[in-house]
Amino acid sequence: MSSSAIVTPGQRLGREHQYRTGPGTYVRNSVIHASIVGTREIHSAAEEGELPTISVTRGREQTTLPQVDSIVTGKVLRVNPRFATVAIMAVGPTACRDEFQGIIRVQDVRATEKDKVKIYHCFRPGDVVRAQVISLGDARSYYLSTAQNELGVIFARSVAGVPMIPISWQEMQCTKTKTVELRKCAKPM
Amino acid sequence: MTSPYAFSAETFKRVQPSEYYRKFLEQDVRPDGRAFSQFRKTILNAGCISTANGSAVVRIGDTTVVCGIKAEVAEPTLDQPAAGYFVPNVELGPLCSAKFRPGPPGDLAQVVSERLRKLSEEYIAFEELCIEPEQAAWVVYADLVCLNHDGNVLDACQLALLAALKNARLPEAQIGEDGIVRAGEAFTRAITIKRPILAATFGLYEGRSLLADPNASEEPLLDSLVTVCVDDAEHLHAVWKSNGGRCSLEQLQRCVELARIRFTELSALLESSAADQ
Amino acid sequence: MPKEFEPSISEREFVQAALLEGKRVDGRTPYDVRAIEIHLGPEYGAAEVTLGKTRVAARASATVVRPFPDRPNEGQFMLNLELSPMASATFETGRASEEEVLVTRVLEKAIRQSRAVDTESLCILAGEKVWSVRVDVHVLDHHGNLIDCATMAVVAALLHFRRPDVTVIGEDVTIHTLEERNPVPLALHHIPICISFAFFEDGQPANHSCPCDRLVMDPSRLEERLQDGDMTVTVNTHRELCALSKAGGSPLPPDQVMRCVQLAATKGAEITNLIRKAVQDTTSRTRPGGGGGIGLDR
Amino acid sequence: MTRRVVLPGETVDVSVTSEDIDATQPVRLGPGLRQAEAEVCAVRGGQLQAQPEARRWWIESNKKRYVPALGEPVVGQVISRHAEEYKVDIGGAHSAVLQAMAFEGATKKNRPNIKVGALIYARVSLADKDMEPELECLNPTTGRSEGYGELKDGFMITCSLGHCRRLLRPGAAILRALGQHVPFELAVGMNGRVWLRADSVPHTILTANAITRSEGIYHACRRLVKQLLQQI
Amino acid sequence: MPRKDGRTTTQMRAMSATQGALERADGSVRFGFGDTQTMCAVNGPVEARLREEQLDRATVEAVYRPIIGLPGVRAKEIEAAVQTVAEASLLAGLHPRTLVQVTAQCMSDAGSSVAATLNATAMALMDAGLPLRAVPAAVACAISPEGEVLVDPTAEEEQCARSQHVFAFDNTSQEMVFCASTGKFTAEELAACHDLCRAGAAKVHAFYRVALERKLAEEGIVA
Amino acid sequence: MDRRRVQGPETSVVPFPLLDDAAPGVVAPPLQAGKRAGGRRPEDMRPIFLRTGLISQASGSAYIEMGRTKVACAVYGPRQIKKQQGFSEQGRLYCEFKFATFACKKRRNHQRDSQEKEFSQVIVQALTPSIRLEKLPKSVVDIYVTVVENDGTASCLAAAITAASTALADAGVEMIDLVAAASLAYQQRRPEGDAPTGENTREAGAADLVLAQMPSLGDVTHLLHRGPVDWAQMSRAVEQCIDVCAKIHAVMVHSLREHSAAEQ
Repeated sequence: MSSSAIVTPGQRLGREHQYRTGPGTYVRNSVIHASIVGTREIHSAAEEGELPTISVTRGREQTTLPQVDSIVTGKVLRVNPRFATVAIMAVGPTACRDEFQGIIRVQDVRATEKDKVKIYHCFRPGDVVRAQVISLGDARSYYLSTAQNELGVIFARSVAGVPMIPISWQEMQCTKTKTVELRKCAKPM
Repeated sequence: MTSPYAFSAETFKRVQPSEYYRKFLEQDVRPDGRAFSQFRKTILNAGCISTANGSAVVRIGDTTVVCGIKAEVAEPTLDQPAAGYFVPNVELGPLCSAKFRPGPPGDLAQVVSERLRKLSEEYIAFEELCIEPEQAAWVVYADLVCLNHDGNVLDACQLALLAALKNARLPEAQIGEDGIVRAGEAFTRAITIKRPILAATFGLYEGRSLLADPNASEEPLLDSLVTVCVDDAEHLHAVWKSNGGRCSLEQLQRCVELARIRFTELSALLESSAADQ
Repeated sequence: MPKEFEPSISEREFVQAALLEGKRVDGRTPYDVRAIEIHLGPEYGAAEVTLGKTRVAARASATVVRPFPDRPNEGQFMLNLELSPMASATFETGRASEEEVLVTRVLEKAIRQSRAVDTESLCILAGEKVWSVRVDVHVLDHHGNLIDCATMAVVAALLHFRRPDVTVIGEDVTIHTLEERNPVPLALHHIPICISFAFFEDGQPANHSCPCDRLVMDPSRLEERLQDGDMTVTVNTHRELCALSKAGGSPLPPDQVMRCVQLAATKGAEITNLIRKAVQDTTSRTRPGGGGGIGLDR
Repeated sequence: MTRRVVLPGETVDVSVTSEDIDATQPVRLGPGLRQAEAEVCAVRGGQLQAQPEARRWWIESNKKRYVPALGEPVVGQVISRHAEEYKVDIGGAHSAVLQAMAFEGATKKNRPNIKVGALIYARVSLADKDMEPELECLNPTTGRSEGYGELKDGFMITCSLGHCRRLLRPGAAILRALGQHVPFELAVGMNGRVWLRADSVPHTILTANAITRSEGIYHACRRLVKQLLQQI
Repeated sequence: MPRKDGRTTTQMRAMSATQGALERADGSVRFGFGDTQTMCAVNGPVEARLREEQLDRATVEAVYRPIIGLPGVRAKEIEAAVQTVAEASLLAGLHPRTLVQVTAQCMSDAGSSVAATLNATAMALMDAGLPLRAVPAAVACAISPEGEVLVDPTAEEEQCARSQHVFAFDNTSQEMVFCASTGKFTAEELAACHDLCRAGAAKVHAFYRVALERKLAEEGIVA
Repeated sequence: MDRRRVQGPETSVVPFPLLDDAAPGVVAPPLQAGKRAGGRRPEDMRPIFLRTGLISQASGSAYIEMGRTKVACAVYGPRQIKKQQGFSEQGRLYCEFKFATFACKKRRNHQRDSQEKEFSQVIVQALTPSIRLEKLPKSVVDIYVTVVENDGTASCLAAAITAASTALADAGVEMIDLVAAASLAYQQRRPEGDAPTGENTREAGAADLVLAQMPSLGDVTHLLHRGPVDWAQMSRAVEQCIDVCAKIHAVMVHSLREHSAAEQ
């Protein structure tokens, strides 16, 4: 990867009518510029007659912010009857350096019987959950939801401190003491 | 029983740090590939800041500390009229790590500063810092700014402090009849160091494995931290053991031996940096 | 840091009902002061006073310093009080709580600004060396009325304190160790004592009868949290009024204020004798105090 | 009945010593003892008590800070009020939640109207280290209030948890001594708070002081009550 | 060479402890070696501020106040020692998202004040009824200029000592949980101090038991 | 009495220079034949060393040396806003600029003084136009700058702006362009590039200029001019700064490419 192919922010990549702009680029008075440091990539358009899209991708993982609809992985910090507080540690595949705070409101835990959800039967502090961002939420936290089958608890320790394995969509079993605990589990991929 | 969900290595390290670390230690290796008793690569260069009387930059692995010495004059205290001052202070600001907040020094910075001050009582010749008993004495301010905190900041600070003191030069000063201290143009006077004292820090993981020079990701997982300070005559000058874990006398003595080996490495580095001035 | 909640309605109503009958919840009458215990020593200037369950320790110490340029032949006297989580879980280290600022201000006015300690006598060599006396106050247990308890502790510490004897020949000064020469007590102009009152409106603002019967001396923690106003009277041994602070709260007719001052004067004299007696019979037994007494160590 | 004083960290042998004890019965560890892998060790300093036949072991010691436990009666103070529930301070690390419906005969329309600052006597219905404690003012099995509910006027005192446990035991010495002289009502919470009410102010003060001062006294309760009677 | 106050080099001063001295604190102890007295108060588990709350354990906040002067950097190092002893003994996992406040106040310093502070901390944690896995005991020693190892040194012995050491030992495994040695000493002297302090710590543990029995008797638990 | 640091004496002073009658007071060497003290022509720029990624703990970092001026800068973020300032669609920049106590001839205080607070504001103002803040809702990007050695206060500010912009790029923050900054001190007759020694170059009548510019787009984001100067000199000085910015921009691009290539 010769360093010359790397572009820096502000560098001209082409004119507006030549490409469509992909991530890592922006347009300013009809000139396409790079907006991050990375390698310039040009993908030919799906059907022809369309312009190829130009984008800049970073070598190192791009510190992404949680956006609406992004799948995040986080650890449950606190649980109270109205919502569970989650520290978002990874957005999609990339782990983020600093934790963002998100909450899973009790009405967003599952899609069915929203009002009969007992949050203590779904999450416990220390569980690792996979959730989806449904809104930017308020100043302090993002609003998350686990209302799909592949969302929910993906790692939890039992009271005895041993990792548990899911045995149904709402039960997990401790491998040592065989006790069953209630969780809103994610369907194993 | 591996959990059915696959994590990327990076996410697994963030979500389950102790699990991630234990998996490495079970194979007697550390995440950054070092052996248990191996210290990180240490780089030292002295005298790189012209505005300071003496300075040094130390890098142990990624941990980077800059030490600057500035000397000023003040009246000695009444109960020690013939002694100068030595004022070491460590800045662990938000620049060097995400876990420090802006504002006055936090707990760790204050503990490191106090330990450096305590050690200095063993190697600084305070009486030589006195210009005129009861009237004027040198105040040697040693300020250490941490640029990158990747664990084990005390070893880096002590090495940077010693290198900066060796590199420091003060002007010749005398006090006139009018009581005003005047200093010569040339910076020629050195600060005498009775004996070089250097620190080596070790961590105990679950009471068993002894790990030298823990970095920032290892420090929170170790249940005891042992720091041993030795001098060139095989004497010990400080042994600190903190964090709640248990440590036997044998493990402590093992740390002392490793600290002695580490001392020879570092003092060689110290000599070479002072030589090429 | 747990917050301290308001007292419950039952407690508030019962305390007011009891006061109407001239009774207080801990069995005292409105003008009873809780039991006072004074422990002194082992070093000079170490005092610990308990007022009921409120417990305050004070420690006097002296160091030789250079005088302020504008007052070359006068020593220095400093007071320091900080509330730690030991006194009550609601206090935080770092930020000074409002109660700490209030108590410190009243203490400063009562002792330092009323010139209780004679700073001229602390001069060793004019312009060169003077004694700097400091009293550190530590609140160990907060059960109400910190001001009175802290003042008693400071006064007891000052009376009990002995500084080393000093001889000055021309320019050079020799400070004698406690074994060589008997240490010298501090010269105090007067002994200030604070007496605090709390008063309660009777809850029916309509018939606003004078709150004379709802006035208590030496309020407990519960009474302090329920009081509608408070007043601290500082008197001394010469039956002089050193300071009086009635900071806000419900208004008080002037004759009430004078009545409180009289009560405070008599009570103050009683407490001063108590402290003096405690100091007399402990100084005979106190050992010179291993170095800590005069705070000369670095 | 082994009666030795144990320090935290020391192991306790709970194995069966004599044959007539049925070894299959599960060992029940009370407060102060905890199972660490194979052996049982003490986590509090105090006196080891046991009923070997019931295989129940525990450590008798005193404490002041309350940690909520299921089913314990507590005296709480309402600190805030929301549509569906009250937030109640019970002296623990977290404030507890009392549902507005958790009263005897409470329906959507007629619910008790409790002001902020009121005292309530309630039973801990949920206690877990990971969750906020929850209270209810009725006995779950019978649905009756059985003394739970709002505590009107009277007075409240705080004392150590051990003292409250002794007051709750039937025939507590101080209560019997008091009963002969003063008619009073009592609601003892396991969280170190005792609500009491007597017919007159002096009697309430007498009861309050008698209970607080009887913390360590067992035999001289009657003498203590007599002393206090003279002081009225 | 006998010491000034007549003790042999391995003799400690008489220990004293009053438990439950403070009303408001959940646990409070005044511990003393001879004239050196330190008071320690423990509150907990209480509510923690959001910033310092940890999801799986109780946060320990240690505060140390010297008897004379404002608490400076020196006090912060003693606070770190108190924090170490608290973390060595507290089962913090049983009270997640709570705070345990440990406040130590030096009442009078006549030598080995840090050891007295650590013992007061351990006893105060026990007095507060918090779940503990051990009760550490701390003993100090100093090496005089002549090379003699003096256990539980007085203030003068500390001032002219060549080196000062404080060790704290666990009551179950007798292993070291805290050590702070400064000054000029050899590895052999360090080992000698370690063993001498461990013997002293056994005496302190025995004292804990006696003090606990006295407290239980006062509270009428021991029938 | 700062109780969170090891205490020295209340007051301490720098000893006066020994005024032996032989050598006159040390005066800045006059301008001989168009050369400056460092042997540089007025329009020359000091050698620049710029390296990114030296601070592993930070999201992005840059270390810059312009002659003897040495500045380290670390960027943390984008991360959650700690202080409750309400919901904001736009991201925020926060900067803390600090001289190390040993960085200047006269020892500086540990606490930040008004000049350092002013410089923090200048850095935020100079960089904000170049950052696409709308891409960072509800987040803040923290920039921490520490001057290790100060060889000309104006040059420190310029170096800090340049380093901060490079560090932001290294952190992967979306921006419309880098920001290069140059500083310049006026001698009585002709403007000289890159203000030389002496941290307070503002002796009587001397003036200096710091200009921050987005080189690719050509827009000037920040211009700080102090001291009285006539208009003609001013416009010439601005052009000179623009040229210097172009050169600095080249160095920035080179180091960003170097580091990100090495990163692969």
